Amino acid sequence: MAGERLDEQAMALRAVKEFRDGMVVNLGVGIPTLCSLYVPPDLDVIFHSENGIIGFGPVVTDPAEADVDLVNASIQPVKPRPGMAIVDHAESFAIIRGGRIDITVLGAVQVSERGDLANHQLPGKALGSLGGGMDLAFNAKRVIVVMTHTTKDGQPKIVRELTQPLTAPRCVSLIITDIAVVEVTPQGLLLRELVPGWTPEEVQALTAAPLKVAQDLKVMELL
Amino acid sequence: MAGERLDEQAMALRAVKEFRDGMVVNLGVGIPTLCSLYVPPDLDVIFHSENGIIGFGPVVTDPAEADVDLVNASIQPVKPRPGMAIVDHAESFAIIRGGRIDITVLGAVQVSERGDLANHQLPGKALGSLGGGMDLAFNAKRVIVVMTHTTKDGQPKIVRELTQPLTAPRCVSLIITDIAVVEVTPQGLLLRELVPGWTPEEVQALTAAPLKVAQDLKVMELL
Amino acid sequence: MAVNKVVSSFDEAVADIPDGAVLLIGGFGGPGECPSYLIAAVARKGVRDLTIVGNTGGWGAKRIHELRERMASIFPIPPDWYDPSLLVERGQVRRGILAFPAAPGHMLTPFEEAYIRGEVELELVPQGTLAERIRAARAGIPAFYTPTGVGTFVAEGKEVREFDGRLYLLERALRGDFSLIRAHKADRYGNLVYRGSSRTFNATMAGASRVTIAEVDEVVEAGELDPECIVTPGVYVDRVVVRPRQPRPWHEPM
Amino acid sequence: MAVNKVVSSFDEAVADIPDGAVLLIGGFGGPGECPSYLIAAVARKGVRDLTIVGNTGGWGAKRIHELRERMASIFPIPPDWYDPSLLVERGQVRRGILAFPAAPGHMLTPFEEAYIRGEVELELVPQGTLAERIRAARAGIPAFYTPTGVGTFVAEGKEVREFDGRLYLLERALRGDFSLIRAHKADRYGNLVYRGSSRTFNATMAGASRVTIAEVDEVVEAGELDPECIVTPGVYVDRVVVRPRQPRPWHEPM
Repeated sequence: MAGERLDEQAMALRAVKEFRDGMVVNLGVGIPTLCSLYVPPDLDVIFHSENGIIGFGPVVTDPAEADVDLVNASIQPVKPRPGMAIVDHAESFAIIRGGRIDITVLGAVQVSERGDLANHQLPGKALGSLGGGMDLAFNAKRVIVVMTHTTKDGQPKIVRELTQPLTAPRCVSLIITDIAVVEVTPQGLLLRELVPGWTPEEVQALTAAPLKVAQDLKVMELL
Repeated sequence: MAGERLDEQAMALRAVKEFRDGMVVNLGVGIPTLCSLYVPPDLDVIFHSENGIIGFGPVVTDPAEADVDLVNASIQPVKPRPGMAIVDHAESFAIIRGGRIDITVLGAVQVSERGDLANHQLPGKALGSLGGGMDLAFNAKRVIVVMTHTTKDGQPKIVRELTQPLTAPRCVSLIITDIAVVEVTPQGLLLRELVPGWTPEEVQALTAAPLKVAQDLKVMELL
Repeated sequence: MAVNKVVSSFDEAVADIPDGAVLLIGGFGGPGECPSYLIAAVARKGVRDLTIVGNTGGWGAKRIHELRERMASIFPIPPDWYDPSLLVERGQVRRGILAFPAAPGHMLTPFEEAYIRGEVELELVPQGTLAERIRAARAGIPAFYTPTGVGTFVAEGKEVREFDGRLYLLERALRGDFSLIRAHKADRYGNLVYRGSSRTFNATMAGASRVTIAEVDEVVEAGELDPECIVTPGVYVDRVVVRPRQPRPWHEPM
Repeated sequence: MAVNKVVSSFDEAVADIPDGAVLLIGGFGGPGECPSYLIAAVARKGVRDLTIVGNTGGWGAKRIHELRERMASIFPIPPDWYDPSLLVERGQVRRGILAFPAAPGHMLTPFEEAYIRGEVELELVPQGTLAERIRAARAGIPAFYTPTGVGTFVAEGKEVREFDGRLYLLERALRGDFSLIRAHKADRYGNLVYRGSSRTFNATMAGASRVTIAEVDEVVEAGELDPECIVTPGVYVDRVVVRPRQPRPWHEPM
């Protein structure tokens, strides 16, 4: 019997462990936006959001602090932070396209073993929404995907070939799921970390592409 | 014996008569910069300069008012004016290229009968300086040239074909000189105004392209 | 005579928008950024066959109402938030050039519903490409190359070209007939400042259309806006119109 | 650990500029806009074969001295105005990509003199094209089309293409190895504000090179700069260095 699955907060916490001082980080809609809540106070990360706020603070949890004119790209109110700057949408994407984003954390519908990303159209919907995800996936220095390992009906989301529309080819470098951390390498997928209680075989069984197991395979630490 | 020639101030005064309320006007280096001094107080002209100052006031004449950080494109200190805005160089030329300049007043080395402009390289010099003149000549709604009618050694500057390097083809619509005002029309050059004391024949003699005389030929008024 | 771009009503501000116009509509998708009263005035005018350009096609009256109720305690949403869905729901829109037409999750926006019914066409554009195409229109740049979209559906029918070993798509400037934008303060020259995250596409779209109309909270005297802090110089703005002091709620946008 | 981009000396700020580097040098040509101490530090370092990109190649020590004397009563020119001509006069420059290399009138700039002697190459660029090529580098746009220059010497060797009935030139992004810029105030994140007409090419060049170094009048605490008024966000800036309180005059730039 496999271990428990991480909740969204725990996945966000794990993603935050990739952040370093001075990094410019963009958080996608959904689980990734939770990351802003879990940055330790001594870690000086500059959050960038598509709507042009650079260096903002965490998502507001006290309604008295909410300002309709200070929201992140998920349209959640955020706190200002010393050193924050505001730019327009064209400049915001000049920053993205110009290669200034060190890490973007994105959700995904599917990721292929080569790091191809599908994240702009939900299965069964007539229309997708690109938002800023395509620009981020093409241009960020490092793309980290945070997602559940399988769909709600148990289908693997890590696959050999995408069956959902391609958002950006060969862009994902790290996949953080609710059961494992998988790195995309030129030699294929590398299983780097397991959520406590899970075995490599159990993770492989829920993954539709072959996983190599890292020599230094670890149990995921969140703190 | 022909009349007297206008001085630089008078030519600038004549150019100002083309300005209307609300127009965005860019003044080139040299005589054109003088225009900012002669705008009547009730005429609401927005001066744009290449270095990104929009809506500035006249050139400073009292040294106590000079600010090294508020200069026009001729690097003369100018006065601030209510409604002034500052942009960077790329945005300043977005304004030019985007077609927002109603009138640009430029100096010239030569103008052809088709309105071709040569103004970036002095005869005899190894190098020219384009500055913002080429962008202005290509993109302003209306290009007015202010120049002496002839070179220092008496050669016509209005010609059939340019002999000096082309800055922008078919762009000049009005030529204000120290002896006449000449319009560039699809049918050729039209002599519109004479400086007092000059005859059409005298102006033609100093012009190396045929002039038609306007039916409503006027004597130039400066006030 | 002194320049004064302030017009006295929203109806006057949009009076010359014809059927078939291409409207660049500012905002990002949040409640604070939308040129709500300009949109309502276009709805009131009833022009049809519009092309709307912007991030979203709007969330829909129902969804906005729902959000307002649900969020009331944590994020007060203004009662006068009307978004482009007002035009979609009234059948005034023929085409969208949008980055975010589909709602996240399985509910449907009015634009999605209209698309499924075959009533609207969509050009789905990456948000950065959308912003840059609009900026290009403002800047007199007819076309440019961008890496975003190479090898995806976005590249279909577009020129792909290599520069320094990387592939790029040719993208065209996106110029509107009218830009409808929201700003915080203006002066009579049309100089604009925004507030926080409401700058977004509003500032990008200023000057990217034949006519730019700004809906603002307040008009101040010329000279009150710090020249160093003006975001949109007045040369890009044709008309300014002031929002009502008392919000008019959603159920009576007319 | 808190981000802090402030470095303690001009020499440290330019320490990794190698021979052959492409330098985008801010300013327009006036006495208030030049990253004077950064230029002096590059002169001190003695690196050679530089490509300088900017509006002018500088006026020359003699001409600046002359201007300072002549203008003293009407326009006080700071004693610490060093411009790119400092590098040209010392033979450190191999190439200029400039809009205004030649002095107006019949005097010669050091760049013109070096050109006549065959010591420097020149790419003469319209000022707006220069600004847009630099902005394109910052914005990750490898190339774009502009109307300026069609049918002139500027078009030589360039693709000409028609869009909507008008002809345009293809122009390439102009990315530097180092941007040397001047600003008014900075914070430790590298956020910058400028002062008046000194914004010009300085703000355009921020972020358009692999490394951007800003010479500023003052560093303030994070949070002191109004987020609405920051012109260059710190993401574009790598190093900040503060100008001396007491100007060092031209005859001792070292």
